[in-house]
Amino acid sequence: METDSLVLHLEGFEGPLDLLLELARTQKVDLAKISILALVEQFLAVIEGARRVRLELAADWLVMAAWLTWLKSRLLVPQLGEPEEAEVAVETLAARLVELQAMRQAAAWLGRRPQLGWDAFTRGEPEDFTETDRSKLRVEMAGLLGAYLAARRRGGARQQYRPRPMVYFSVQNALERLGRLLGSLPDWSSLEQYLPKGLEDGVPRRAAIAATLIAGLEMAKDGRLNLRQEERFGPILLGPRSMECETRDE
Amino acid sequence: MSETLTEAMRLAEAVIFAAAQPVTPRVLASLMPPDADADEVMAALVALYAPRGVNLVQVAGGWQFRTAPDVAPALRKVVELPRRLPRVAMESLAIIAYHQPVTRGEIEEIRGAALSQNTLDLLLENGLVTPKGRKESPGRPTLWGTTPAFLAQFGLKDLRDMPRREELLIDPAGPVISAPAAAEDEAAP
Amino acid sequence: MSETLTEAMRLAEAVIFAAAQPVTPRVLASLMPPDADADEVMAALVALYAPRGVNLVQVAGGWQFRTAPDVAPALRKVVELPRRLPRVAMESLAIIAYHQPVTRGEIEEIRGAALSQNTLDLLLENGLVTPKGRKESPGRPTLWGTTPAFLAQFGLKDLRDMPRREELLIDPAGPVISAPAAAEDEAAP
Repeated sequence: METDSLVLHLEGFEGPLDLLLELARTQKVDLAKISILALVEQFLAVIEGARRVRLELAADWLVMAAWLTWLKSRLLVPQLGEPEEAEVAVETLAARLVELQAMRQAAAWLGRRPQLGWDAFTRGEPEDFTETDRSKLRVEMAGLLGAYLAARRRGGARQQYRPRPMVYFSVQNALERLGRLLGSLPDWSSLEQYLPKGLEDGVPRRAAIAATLIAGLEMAKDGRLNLRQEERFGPILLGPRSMECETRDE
Repeated sequence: MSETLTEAMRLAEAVIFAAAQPVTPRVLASLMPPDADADEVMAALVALYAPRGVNLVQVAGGWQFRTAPDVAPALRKVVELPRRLPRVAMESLAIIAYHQPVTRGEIEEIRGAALSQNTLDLLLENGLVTPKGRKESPGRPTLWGTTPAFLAQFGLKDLRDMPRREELLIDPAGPVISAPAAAEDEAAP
Repeated sequence: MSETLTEAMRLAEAVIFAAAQPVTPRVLASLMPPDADADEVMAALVALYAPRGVNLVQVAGGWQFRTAPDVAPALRKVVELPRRLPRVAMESLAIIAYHQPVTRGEIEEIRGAALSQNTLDLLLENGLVTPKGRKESPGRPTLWGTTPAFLAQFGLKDLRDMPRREELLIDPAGPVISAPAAAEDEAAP
């Protein structure tokens, strides 16, 4: 029964120093004047009692017990080692107990202070008069120029690898388009009427005319349509195959 | 003023001050001494705070302290947090500045990437670009140019204050120089 | 009372009422009319609010309105209360306050027990402590110190409001502890 309560007692402490301080306080004297030897003996007695019921005592308790055992031996038989060694150890232990005691008092002093949220309350619903104005822009010339260069580099780099892939109307496109439109337009319509809508002037348009002409020639070779040109540089006309006219190209 | 009234006023002002929400008459009543007249207490408090920098007001079914309306403007602090333009917008703006008047398709071609409506809207909202007529080509696409606000934003007197393109694009290693001459001609300002 | 003083008082009380944190003298000075005497204004406000349920106090390097101590018991019934700090946390907090900047290892040595993550988390969550750089020693452990919120929590004007260590050693309940002279030098804050 006694050992059980001893264990529980030990677990109530925040480590060995806590227990030492409690033991020191029970001596009811000035911490500087307490008998360290008596303190050590009390501590070791408690640890011994605890170990009897529970061997797996936490390491820091055992380290403290070992150190105190050493200290006790030096105090009892000073000639075992340097006498100053034990004196320094006693002073260190006393100083640590004093410091812990002081911090205990500080915690208690803080605990006695009126605390926010318990003894005093601040405004529950503060008002914020800060307005954020995000309407303005932060831009600089350097940024604009940097952006321009970046855009040109990227655009230029792209052009190197894929030179206008979709711009030109290919022969393949023209074959498909002619095949689809043939018959839907009046006989002998001009080649230009078979061009797709929305072509840009210049190279794209000329490319489309060339592609459609090549496609027309290809289809005429297969006998699927006839081509006709009345005069040099005149309009090229396309007609269905049934017409008697012979293909004439320039 | 009776002692009961004074004490009831102190309690009421403290709880209204500390509460995170408007304090309902029910909560107030539960705190006050049984012999206190809640209406009298609140009327006295309202009168007490009326000339002060903080007033006691009734809102949303409860009581609350609010900063006096005439003091509030003095407390107002405006923090300017200017926005930066996203990179895409900045690039598009630079292209419009250098190549204006320019169509959306041309911007896309120069950047080598699509130009989203959002980006164009952002530039329009900030008054940096404006339509400058339509190009006489299939589809008659809108031509874009910069505005006086653009000049003001970048601290320019006029567009000629911008570094010339030739000064910028001198990087011999860069692919910009090797861009097709046709495209360069077409887009020249 | 002059009109300037009255207006300065209204402004000061409004801004202190509105703020979530103690208002520093610098902020107050920036808001007041140029011919107002800040000390006079604050003294007048302190006197004005002294008998009220809400008092004006100096805390954590600034001014703050707080409910009067005697109304707290009544308010606790209706205002949401925070969790009280457990003893371990209070002790660790006291050690940090007196020994700052201090490493976790040093806190553990003084307490003679490990400092659990829970305890440190609790102090951090409540904004009472904050890292204050690292100690230039092996492992470069984080140094801890207290925050302005710590001062506000315990109603302290600054850290010097805390008792000196010698005063702490007079324990009304326990034995009279006078530290050995050598130890005193070593552990003095």
